[in-house]
Amino acid sequence: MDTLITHSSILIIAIPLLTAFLTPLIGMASKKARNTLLIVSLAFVAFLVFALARDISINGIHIYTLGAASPDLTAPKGFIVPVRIILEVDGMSILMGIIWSIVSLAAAIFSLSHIASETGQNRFYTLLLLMVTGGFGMMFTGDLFNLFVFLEIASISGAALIAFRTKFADTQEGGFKYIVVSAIASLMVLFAIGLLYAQYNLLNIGALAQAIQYTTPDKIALALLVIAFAMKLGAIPLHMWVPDSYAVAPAGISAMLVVSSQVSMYALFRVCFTLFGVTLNMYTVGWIVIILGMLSMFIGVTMAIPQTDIKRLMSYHAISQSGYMLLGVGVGLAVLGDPNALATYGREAMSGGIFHIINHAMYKGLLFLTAGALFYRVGHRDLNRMGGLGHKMKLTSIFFIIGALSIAGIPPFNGFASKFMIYESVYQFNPILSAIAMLVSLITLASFVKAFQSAFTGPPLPEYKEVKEAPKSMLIGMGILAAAIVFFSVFPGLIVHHIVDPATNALINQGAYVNGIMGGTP
Amino acid sequence: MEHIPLNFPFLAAALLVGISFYIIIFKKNLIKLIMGIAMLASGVNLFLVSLGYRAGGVAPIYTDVPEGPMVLSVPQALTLTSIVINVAVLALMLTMVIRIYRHTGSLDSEKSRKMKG
Amino acid sequence: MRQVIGLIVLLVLVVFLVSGVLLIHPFGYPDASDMDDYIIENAQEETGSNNVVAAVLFDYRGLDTLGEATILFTAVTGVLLLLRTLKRKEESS
Amino acid sequence: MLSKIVRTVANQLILFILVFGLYVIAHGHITPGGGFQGGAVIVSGVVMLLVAFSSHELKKSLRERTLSIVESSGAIIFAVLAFAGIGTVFFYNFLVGTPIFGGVPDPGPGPGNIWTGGVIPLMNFAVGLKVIAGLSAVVLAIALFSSGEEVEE
Repeated sequence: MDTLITHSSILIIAIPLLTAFLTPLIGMASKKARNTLLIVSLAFVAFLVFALARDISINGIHIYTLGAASPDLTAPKGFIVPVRIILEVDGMSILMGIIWSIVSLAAAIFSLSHIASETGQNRFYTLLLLMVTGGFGMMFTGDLFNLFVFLEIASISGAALIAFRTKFADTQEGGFKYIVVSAIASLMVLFAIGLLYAQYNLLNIGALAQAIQYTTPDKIALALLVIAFAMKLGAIPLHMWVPDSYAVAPAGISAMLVVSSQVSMYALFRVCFTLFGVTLNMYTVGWIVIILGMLSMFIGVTMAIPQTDIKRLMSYHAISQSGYMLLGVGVGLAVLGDPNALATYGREAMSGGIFHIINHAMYKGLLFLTAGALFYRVGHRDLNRMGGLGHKMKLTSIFFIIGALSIAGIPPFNGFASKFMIYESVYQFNPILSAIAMLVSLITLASFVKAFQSAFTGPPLPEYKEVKEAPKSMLIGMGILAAAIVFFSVFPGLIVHHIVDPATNALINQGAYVNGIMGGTP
Repeated sequence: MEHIPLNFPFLAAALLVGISFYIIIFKKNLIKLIMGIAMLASGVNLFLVSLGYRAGGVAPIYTDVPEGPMVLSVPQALTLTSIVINVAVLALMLTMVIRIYRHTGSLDSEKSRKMKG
Repeated sequence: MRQVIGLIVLLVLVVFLVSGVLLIHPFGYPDASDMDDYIIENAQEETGSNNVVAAVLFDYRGLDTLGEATILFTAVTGVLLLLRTLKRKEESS
Repeated sequence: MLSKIVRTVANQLILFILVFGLYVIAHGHITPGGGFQGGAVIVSGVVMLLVAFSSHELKKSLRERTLSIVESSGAIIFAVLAFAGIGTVFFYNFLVGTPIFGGVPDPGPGPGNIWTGGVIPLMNFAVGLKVIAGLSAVVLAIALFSSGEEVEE
């Protein structure tokens, strides 16, 4: 068991990768074996993630040096800086890992029957596993260039999966937009890495954070990184691709894309807090993040109201919800240099924002899956042509209600818990921001009530006489996320104490991250 | 600023990136957009590989190497990785454009239904 | 309107990039090279490879190369997925 | 399909391209080159064949299904070689010092020895296999698609 824990961080990346390489071979022989392998490997990865999370909460940051004589030998003997790629997993990384393992498992189970009638399934599952690999790699790596490589893996496989249904033109456009945006963003990241490498001859995040001098090229690199990751996470001025891509992807993939955007947000936080951190006064950067968040929150929700395509509506809400996370963490970033304000409300705001990342991944994933179930049975995504589906699809409508109440922040659901933390703490920072956030929450509720009414309530329509409840594997997929939401709603304190607070501390405490790499050396 | 004359390779890379951003922002044709991204990739690769040069340096390969300092090896490895990544991205983009062309009969980002940006 | 915004964005980016590259070390004289010097000195002994770039690719930064190979695999899978036929073969069961 | 002269010359040239590509792959750890570069050289030969003959002709000898299998195997070999070091650490170069490719060259400039490099030459071969199969499959699929034929499942 100890050996397993020691190697767990690389196993979490390597097992989906190896399974992805095996999938085309096994899929040619037997479909059943392929599906079993897919589910078993994702479940095993989820188990490893939870084991690693427990280990991190006991022993602190997990370090794994690839190719060295022993995993914790970060720098070669008698040498001061790291030479090899190092995986570094702290509280924030493992929080994202937990989200990603749950959502990817649910999405994979959901997809089993969602795409059962389509061709090209072997390649679909291969790409799904590769996307899982890319996401885990981005979370766990402690090396900037490695981050770029995994960012590309996640985006290329995501783009190919968005364009999966090739018979529709809009899927191809959605996939093309996604890959263009990803390619530009990742090349900007690469340029910024070049600027940093030129000055310090380092690629490791921890070592760079220690060496950084805050020169003009550093500021330019920071600007490029912030623009690139804001583009990848779909914050407002750079959001055009989000609804086009999320709406046309197969439902399981939409749910995973939401988390994949959040992983870009994680990379943004990692760069702002850990790489640059206290070395510079983060007030300006914090306000930029807050403004991005406010714009995303407000414009996202106003553009969601007139949508009639159920998945486009949800995509705009996804933009709007990511605004809450940016707001919460942005407030923390703005007061990072001020220990007093940080203690009174900054930490609380960040915890709220980070807790919202978990909640949003769960409920938006669930909502996308219910939309996928509707599409599977009804054959289109137009809300105006739906109606009365609640009579036929009882479980699906219950899942939709859970997700909708949670996204609108109705007590006692988990969306309320995190939003309340944000309102409360942001109010002390700036009351106006808090008021706008509450207003947006109300509009969200109205929008989802409307969507629910037009899809599920009303008399059963004659053209949907043949509609049945969604197939079993889709229900299981939705059930996993719904169970997670209920669990988080019942025990918010538990989650905040054991998962969210360590993540907040990991972001604030830059020294611990640096020490993980440089600690053994004088 | 005293070392500007020596910085021409970096400047060339930055201008190449600038030109490709011009193409990406202003051109409507999807193939031209892809060419812009290919140029952007070349600019970034040029920047990366020129970072590792040492004046009078030789290639970092010990087999029958002439005398002299060796150029930095990590940027070369990074550039190699980045080149392969960009080949992969371009292949996928071109495939999607072929599919879009089959569906809409047009390569103009304004004409095809929702394409913007 | 779009043209003007595009032009402003372009100008800002170009100014960023040009000023960024002019302020780093002069071409041919890297400021710091600790990591690379270590690799050049020890690659032969640690990996047994005369080609230091190959040693970096497959040993010191092996995960990058695995990722790179994975990206190639991803793109090939994606291309074949997108160009696939939508007609099903007769299931032989 | 191009004229008979072109086809005959292409038929002869492909052998030399193959040999050169294999040389670049096999000597990746002592001279410039490696799996990616050598693989690309060989794929350029495949593209030459594609131009000289039509894609339908080429499809008879290079099937996408086969290419897919070869590519997956290359990727698996690479990943397994990385995994094999997990006795110490993932990606540990466990072959240095053993009889298989385990030689360590004398420090400093030297003539180079093919039996060095540990897992590096093996990984080069795996990557070369992958690149050849993968890029050939892409080129072939796009050529076939533009002449109206889709990839089968």
